[in-house]
Amino acid sequence: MVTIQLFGMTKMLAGNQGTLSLSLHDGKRVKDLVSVIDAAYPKIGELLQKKKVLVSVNQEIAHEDLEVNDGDEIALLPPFAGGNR
Amino acid sequence: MVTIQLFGMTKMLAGNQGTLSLSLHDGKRVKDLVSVIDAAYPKIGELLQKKKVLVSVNQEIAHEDLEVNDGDEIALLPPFAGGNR
Amino acid sequence: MSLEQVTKADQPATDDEAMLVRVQREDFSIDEELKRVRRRSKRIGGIAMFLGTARDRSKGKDVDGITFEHYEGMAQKKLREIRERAIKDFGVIEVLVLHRYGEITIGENIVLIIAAAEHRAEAFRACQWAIDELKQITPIWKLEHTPEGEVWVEEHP
Amino acid sequence: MSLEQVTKADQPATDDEAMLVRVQREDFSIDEELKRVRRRSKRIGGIAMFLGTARDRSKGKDVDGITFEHYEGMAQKKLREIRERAIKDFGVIEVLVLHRYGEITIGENIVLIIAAAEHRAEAFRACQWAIDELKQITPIWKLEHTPEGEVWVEEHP
Repeated sequence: MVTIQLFGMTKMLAGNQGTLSLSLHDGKRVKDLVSVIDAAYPKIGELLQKKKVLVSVNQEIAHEDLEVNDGDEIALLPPFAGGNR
Repeated sequence: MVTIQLFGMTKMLAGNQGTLSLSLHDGKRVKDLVSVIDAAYPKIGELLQKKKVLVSVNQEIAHEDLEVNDGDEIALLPPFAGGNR
Repeated sequence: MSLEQVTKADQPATDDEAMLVRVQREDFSIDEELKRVRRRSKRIGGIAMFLGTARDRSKGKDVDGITFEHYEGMAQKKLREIRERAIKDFGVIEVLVLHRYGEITIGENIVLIIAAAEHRAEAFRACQWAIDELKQITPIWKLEHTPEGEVWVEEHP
Repeated sequence: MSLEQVTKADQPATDDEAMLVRVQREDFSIDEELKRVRRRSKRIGGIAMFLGTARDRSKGKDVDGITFEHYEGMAQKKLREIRERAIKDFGVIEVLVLHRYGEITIGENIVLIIAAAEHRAEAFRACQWAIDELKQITPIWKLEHTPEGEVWVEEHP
């Protein structure tokens, strides 16, 4: 069971939940996590596939091959928008 | 008779006078003014010749051929140093 | 909370450094933030600053207000990285990076960068790099409130 | 004093504009100066600022203090030209230019430029151009007080 923090539009697309709790059965890599999310929340899955939403593990952007371990801090990051241009 | 405002190092070179009063006999152009200053204050004259000190007439940098008229506001401007670099 | 953070909180001497990178709900005073930076060195001669404020228009639409959401922990980590890299890479004396979250009224402060150096050229370079980098790497999101509804803004599509 | 200036002094409505370009002995608050700029428009989203302060060293020598002398009238005229050209040439919304004269203690404020725009790129460009131009064209002179005596500084030999 992993817990995933959601922000901005991904929170909205998950029905305004701040976190998702998911079970990883078929593999423990970031790409396996993305598959599970895609099945449950296809709109978020599409943004993840397009790399518009990124996965962070322990507060760093994670490669899809990175292995996820118990206790890791995982989040979905929509496009950033700090301040004004 | 023209009055010339002095600033910074030119004021120091004129014995800490804030203004110079000079009579222009041989011509009324900025270059004639420079000749008169050169005769009275050769150190300032040297800086004027080298264009390290500039002459302003009515608050604009003046060409040496500009004619000086009664009532003109004249000043000697050493190198500027606004603020810090 | 890491041991390092606990230690810092216990030592008033390093309090200033922790205050140089913040994500906070409250508004801030530029004079107060400048004081924090300036008391770090008497060698400072040129200070470049960027202040981002809430505009009443964005891409041709009216905006009534903005809400910023941030990823607590990662946002601070990225801002600390920006401060450290700006100091190291641009040869400036001190850098402050401050971003607000929560609801922001039109005209209010959003983000402040202060880059203090001996001379102005490096202060400007560090300041401009820091705000560009902040927008690239900091997990902060912007919800614009418009007459047509609320929109999560994608500045980097 | 010209008729234009008399008229301006009589009209409180334009007081703000006159306050946007000043040469003054007194210190200033950046927050207060920012307020003057910001109340000119709600479209402001990016504000670039430059603050020049008195360093304790200059070209390898210790400095105990600085005295600035200015040419009253011409200095203000040149600063007004800088403000107007910055607004016109860089497409920014508002610019403030402020310079102190008289004795300045180490660490104190000397010069402030604020350039406010919709977006940050033009604010930075206008701010950097304005401070560069100020140093080129404004009749202000700097006397540095050092342990070895007083020196009129030539930044532009």
